[in-house]
Amino acid sequence: MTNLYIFIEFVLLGLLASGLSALIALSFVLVYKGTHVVNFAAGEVMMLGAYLYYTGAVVLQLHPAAALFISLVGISLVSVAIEAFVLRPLAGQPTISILMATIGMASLLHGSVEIIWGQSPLETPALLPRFPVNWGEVMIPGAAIGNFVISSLLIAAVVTFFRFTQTGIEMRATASDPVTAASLGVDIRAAQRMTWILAGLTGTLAGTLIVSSGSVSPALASVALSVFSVVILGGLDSVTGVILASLIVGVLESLTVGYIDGKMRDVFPYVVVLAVLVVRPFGLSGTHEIERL
Amino acid sequence: MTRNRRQVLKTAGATALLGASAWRPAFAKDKADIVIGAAHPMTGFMSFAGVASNYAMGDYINWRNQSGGVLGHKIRYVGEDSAYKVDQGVAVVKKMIASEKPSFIFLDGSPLSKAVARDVLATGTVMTGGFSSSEALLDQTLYPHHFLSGPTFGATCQILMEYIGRIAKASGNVPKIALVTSDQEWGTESNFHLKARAEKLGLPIVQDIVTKPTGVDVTSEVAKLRRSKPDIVIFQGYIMNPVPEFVRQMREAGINAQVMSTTYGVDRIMYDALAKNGERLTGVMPYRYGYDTDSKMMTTMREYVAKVRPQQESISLFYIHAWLTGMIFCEVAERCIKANKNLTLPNMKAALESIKDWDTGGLTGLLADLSTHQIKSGRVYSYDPASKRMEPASGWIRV
Amino acid sequence: MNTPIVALDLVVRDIALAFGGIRALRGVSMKAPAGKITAVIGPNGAGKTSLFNTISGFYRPNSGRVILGGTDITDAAVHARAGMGLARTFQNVALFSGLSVLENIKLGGHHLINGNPLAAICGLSSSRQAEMALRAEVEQRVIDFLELDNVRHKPVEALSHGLQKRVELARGLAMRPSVLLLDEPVAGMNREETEDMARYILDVQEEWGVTVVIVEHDMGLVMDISHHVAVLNFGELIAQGPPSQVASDPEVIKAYLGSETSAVCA
Amino acid sequence: MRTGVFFENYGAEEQLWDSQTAKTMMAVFVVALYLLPLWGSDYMVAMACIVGIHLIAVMGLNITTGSAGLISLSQAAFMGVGCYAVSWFARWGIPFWLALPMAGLLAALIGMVVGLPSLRVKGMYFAIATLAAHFVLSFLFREWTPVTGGPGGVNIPAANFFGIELVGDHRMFYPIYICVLLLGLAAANITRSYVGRAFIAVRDRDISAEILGVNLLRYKVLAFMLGSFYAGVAGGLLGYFYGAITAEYFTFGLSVFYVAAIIVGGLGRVLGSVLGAVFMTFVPESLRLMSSALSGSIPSLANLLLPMGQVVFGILIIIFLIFEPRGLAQMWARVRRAFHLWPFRT
Repeated sequence: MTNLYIFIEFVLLGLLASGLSALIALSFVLVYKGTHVVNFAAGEVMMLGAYLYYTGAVVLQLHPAAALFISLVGISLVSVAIEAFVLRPLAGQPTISILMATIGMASLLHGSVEIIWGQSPLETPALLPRFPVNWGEVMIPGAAIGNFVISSLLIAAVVTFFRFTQTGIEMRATASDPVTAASLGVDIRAAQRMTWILAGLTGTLAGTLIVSSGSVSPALASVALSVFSVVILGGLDSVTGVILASLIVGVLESLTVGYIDGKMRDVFPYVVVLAVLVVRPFGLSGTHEIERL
Repeated sequence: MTRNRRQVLKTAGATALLGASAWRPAFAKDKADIVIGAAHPMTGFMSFAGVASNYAMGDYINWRNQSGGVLGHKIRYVGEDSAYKVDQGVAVVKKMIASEKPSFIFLDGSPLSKAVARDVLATGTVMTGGFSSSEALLDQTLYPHHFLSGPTFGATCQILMEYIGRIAKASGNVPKIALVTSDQEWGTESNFHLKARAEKLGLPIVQDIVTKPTGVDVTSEVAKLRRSKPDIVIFQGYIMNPVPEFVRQMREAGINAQVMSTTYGVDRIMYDALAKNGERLTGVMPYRYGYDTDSKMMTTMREYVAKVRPQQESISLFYIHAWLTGMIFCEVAERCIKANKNLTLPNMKAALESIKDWDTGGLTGLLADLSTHQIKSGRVYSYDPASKRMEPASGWIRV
Repeated sequence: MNTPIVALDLVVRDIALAFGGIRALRGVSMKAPAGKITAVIGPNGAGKTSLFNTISGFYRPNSGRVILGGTDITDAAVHARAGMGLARTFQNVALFSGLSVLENIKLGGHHLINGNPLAAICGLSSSRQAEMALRAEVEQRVIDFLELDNVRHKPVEALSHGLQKRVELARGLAMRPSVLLLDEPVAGMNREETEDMARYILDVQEEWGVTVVIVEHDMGLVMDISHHVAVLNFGELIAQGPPSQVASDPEVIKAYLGSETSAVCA
Repeated sequence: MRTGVFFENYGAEEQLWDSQTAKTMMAVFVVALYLLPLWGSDYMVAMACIVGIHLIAVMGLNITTGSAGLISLSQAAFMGVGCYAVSWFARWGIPFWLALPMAGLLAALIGMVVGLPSLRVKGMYFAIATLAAHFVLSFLFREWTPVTGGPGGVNIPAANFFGIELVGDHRMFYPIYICVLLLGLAAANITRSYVGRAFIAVRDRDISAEILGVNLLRYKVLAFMLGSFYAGVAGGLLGYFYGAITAEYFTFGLSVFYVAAIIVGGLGRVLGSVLGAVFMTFVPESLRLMSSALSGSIPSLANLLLPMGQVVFGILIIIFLIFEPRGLAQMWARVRRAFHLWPFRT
C-alpha cells in the first residue's frame, strides 16, 4: 500500500515540477514558431530577468510584485533590442548563423550579468507563500503547488492570447506564412518583435519563480539547457506538444530519482528523446516541414 | 623522414632541457628572489574562491616580505587567472614556468593539477599546491611534487564520522544517517569515504542520494529522503545551493534531522544561508574560522586584511587555505635554504616531508604534519545563533 | 571517357498521384520516344511538374509505373536514377550557390565518379585522374558546347537568369543522360534568350541524340522544336501526338480556352 | 610581385596552390612553423600545441557543419571519446601513432551511431539532436567510472616514439603538427574533389542534389563521421598532451567554441578553420594577458576586465555574423587580392 503512495507521490511531484519546465519550454517554442530560431539565449534572458527581480526587490527594497513588474519591463526592452540589433540584421541568413547569433547573445548576457552582479549566489525574497500539503501518506512541499498553479495560469494566458486576441492571431499568421500575412496588411516586424517580448516575459516569469524560493546565481542559465529534452520531445513548434512533453519528462525525472538514481535524472530524458527521434523525427506533435523543390 | 625527424626531436628535447635547467646559481649565496606563481580561478563559476585565494597569497607574501622575507630572500608573487578552465590554466602555468621560473605554483583544482603535472615534473624545480583535496593527488609516482594544504576529502569525512560515532556512544542510541551528494569529484569521493567509515563504525546509512551539482528542483529528492526518516543528513560537494532550499523542504516534510557538511561546505556563505531559515549547520573545518581569536596567525591575517582591504567584511575558507599554502611554500623554501640546498624538487620534497610538528600559528589548531603531503586534522564546529558564528563542537581531531 | 550516349525511351503507365484529397495525376500514360523531343503542356496546375517529380522519384506515385528504356524504375532510389541515365533541370533554378559555375556542372557528373570517397580524401592519384577526366569531358563536351567558357569560375549568383538556366542545362548534360527532363527551360527569359535556349535544346537532341522531355508554357517554342506533344489537364492526359495534330485538337483548345486563351496563338 | 595567374592545363589549375609564388610562400611558412620549437619561446610552443589540437577539431567540424551544413553541437563530446580511447589503447600498449587513428575511427563509429537516427531531421532539429547526443556522452564520461575514471578522469602515459618519450611541448609539438598537416591536406582534398562538391550540394539544396545523383544519407553520414574522426584524433592528442584529463573538459561550451571558430574563420574552407582556431584562441588569451598586466597598476579595472572575456566573445560572434558572414577567410582573400592588384588598383 505504502509503495502505491510512494509511486503516487513521485508522479505528483513530477507533474507539479513540469509546470515550470513547460513555461521555459514555451519561451523556446514561441521564438521558434515566430522566427524558426532555437533561442540559445533563452536561459540567459531568464537569468537576467531573475537578477532584475533581485535588484528591484533587494537593492531597491521594492515590494516583490513591483520588482517583478520592473524585471518584466526590463526584459521586454532587452528582447526588443535583441530582435532589432541582432536578429533583424540576420534575417534570411542560414540557420547556423542565426543559431550562433543567439549563442553569442547568451555569452554576451552571461558575461554582463557576471560583471554587474558577480558570480556568487544572492538571496532573493519569496514571491509566493509556501503551503505544504499533506494527503494521507502523500506530501507535497510548499513551493511546488504555487509554482505549478502560476505557471499553468501563465501558459493558459499565452495560449488564449494566441487564440483569441487580434495581435495573437496576426502573430500566428506571420509565423505560418510571413509573405501572405504581410500582403494581408499584418505588420510583420511588430509581430516578430512581439514574439521575442512574449518569449522573454515567459522566461523571466519562470526564472523569477525558480529563484524566489532561495537565491539567484548565474547557474540559473543552465536550467534552460535541461529543458531542451522537453522541447525536442514535444516538437520545436508545438505548444501542446511541449506541454505534453514537459509532463512526461517531469514524471520521468521524478521517477528516475525515486526508483533509479539521481545521477540519471539529467540524461534519462535525453535517452528517451533520442529513442523518440528514431520513430517521430519531429517530436510528439511538431509539424513535419513539407519539402518543396 | 623518420631519421631527421628523430634528430629534430632530439634537438628539441635538448633545448627544452636547457630551458629548464638554465638558471642554477648556488642559490643560498646571492639573495635571489623566491618566485611563487599561482593560477587562481578568478573568473568563471569558481571566482568566489579564486578572487579570495589570489588576495590571500598576495597578502601573505607582502606581509612576509615586510617582515624580512625568507631568511632575507625576497619573495616575488605572480598571480594569474585560470578561469577554472584547463586550457587557460595550463597556458598560464606553462607561461609562468617559461618566463618567471617559479619554485612554487598554486593550482586551482585537481583537473589542472593533473594536467600540468608532467610539465611541472619535467622542470625538476617546481613544487605545487592548491585547491582540491582529492586523494588522487597524493599519488607519489604521478604527483610527487604536489601537496594538499589540509586533509583529503576522505580524512575530513573520517573526522566527521568519528565525531558522530562518539556522540552515538555517549548518548547510546545509534543515529540513522542519510547522505546527499553532489555529482562531482569532491562529492563522490567524500561519499565513498563516508560510507566506508560508517560501515567501520557500525553507523547505518539509510539513504544515499546523488544530485546534479546545479540542482534547482529537489522536491523528488526530499520525498525520497522523507521515507527513510534520518536523524542526520550529511551534504557533500555543495558550496551552498541547493542546500538551503533542500533543508527547507526537509522541514516541511517533517524531517528534523541534524544538517552536516565538511570543508568547503561549512564556509560562511553556507552557514549564513542556512541560519536565515533558522538552521544550525554542523561540520568539519580543517582550519580555524577567520574570526577566531585564539590563533595568532589568524589575528595577523585579520589585521593585515583590515589594513589593506578594509571593505572585505569576512575572511573566507578559501582565503585561509591559500594563505596557509603560501606559508607552506615559504617554510619549504626556508628549510632548503637553511640546509644550504638549491630549490630543486628532490630537495623541496625532502624539506616538505621533514615538516612534522610545525606551528602554523594556530591556523590548523594542532601542529601541522606534512610528511604525507597533507595535514590530516580538523575540528567539528556547530552554528551558534547567539554569536551568529560556527563554534567548536569538538577538540582538534587528527586521523 | 567519351562513351557515346544511348538514347532511351521513357514510358509512364497509369500514373496516379494524390496529395491528401487533391488528385494531381489521374492515370496518366504516355511515351517519350528515344532520341526525340517530347513536350508536356497544359494549363497551370495540370500536373506537369508533378509528373516530372514522379518520374525523378521525388514523389512516389500511388499507382502506375515509370519505365526507362524497358527497365521499371518506379521503386528505384531517387539518387540511383541519375546512374540509370535520367537527368533533369528544375522549374525555378536549383543551382548550388556554394559552388562555382564549373563546380555546379561537374556535380552533374557526380554519379560518373564511382570511386571510394577515402581515395578522394587521401588525394590518391586514381581519384585525381578521375577528377581530371571529368573536368576534361565537361570542358569539351558541355562548356564549349553551351558557350559557358567565360563564366566558368564565376559564382552562380553573379549570372543572369538566362545564363543560370543554361548552366542548369549544362549540369543536366554533364550527367551524360539518356533521357533529359527540362522543366520550363525558358521560363522568365526574354525573346533572344528563349531563341538561344531553343537552339541549344535542338542541338542537344541532334548532336547528342538524347531523349528530351520538356514541360513548357511557351507554345511557340513547344510547337517549333518538339516532335511529340502530350497535353495534360487537371491531372489527365487529354491528347498526344505530333504538334500540328495536337494544336487542332478540340479537347486541347477547350482546355486552353478554359484557362489561357493566349495559348492558341500556336 | 604577382599580377595574374595563367594555366597550361586543367590539372595545373586544380593544384592546391594556384601559383609558384603562393607555393613558395606557403612552403616558407610551413618550414618556419615546423621549426618553431627551435626559435619560439616555450610559451609560444605551448600555445602552438593547444591551437594545433583545437585546429584539428575545428577542421573536422568545418567538414560536418561548414561544408555539409549539418550543425553539430557535439564536437567536444567526440573529442572526449577520442581522449578516453587513447587512454585505453595506451594501457594495452598500443603505440600512440597507431592509437591516434584508432581513436579517430572509434569516434567516427560512434558518430555514425549517433548520426543515423539524427540525420532523419534537418537544421535546428538536427542541431538539438546532436545536443542530446552530447548530454548522453558526457554523462557516460562522468559516470562510467570503470572506463572513464569518473569525475576524477584518466591518466594517459606519455606517448613514446621509438624510445623517445614525447613529454613537454617541444616534443608533443611534432606529433600534433604532423596530424594538423595530414588532416589539413585531407580536408583540402575533400573540398576540391567530388566528395566536397557533394557535401556543399547537400548543404545548399539537398533534394536537388539527390535528384542529381548524390546519395543523401551516405554523404550526410560520411560528413558526420569525418567530423567525428577529426574530433577523435584531436581528443587523442589532447590526452597525450595533458597526460591527464577529466570529463569537465568536454563541455557544451567547447562545442560552441568550435562552431564559433568556423563561423569567425569561414564556413567550408580549410583556411577558415585555421584562421578561426587561431583567432578564437588568441583573443581571450590576449584579453587575459591585458587584464593581468593591468591588474598590477589598476586592480579595480582589471577585476572588471576579467569577466569581459565572455562579453567580447559574444560581441565578436555577432559582429562577424552581421558584417563578415563569410568570415576571416573572406577578409584574407580581399586583402590578398588588394595586394596582387597593387598598384594597378588601389
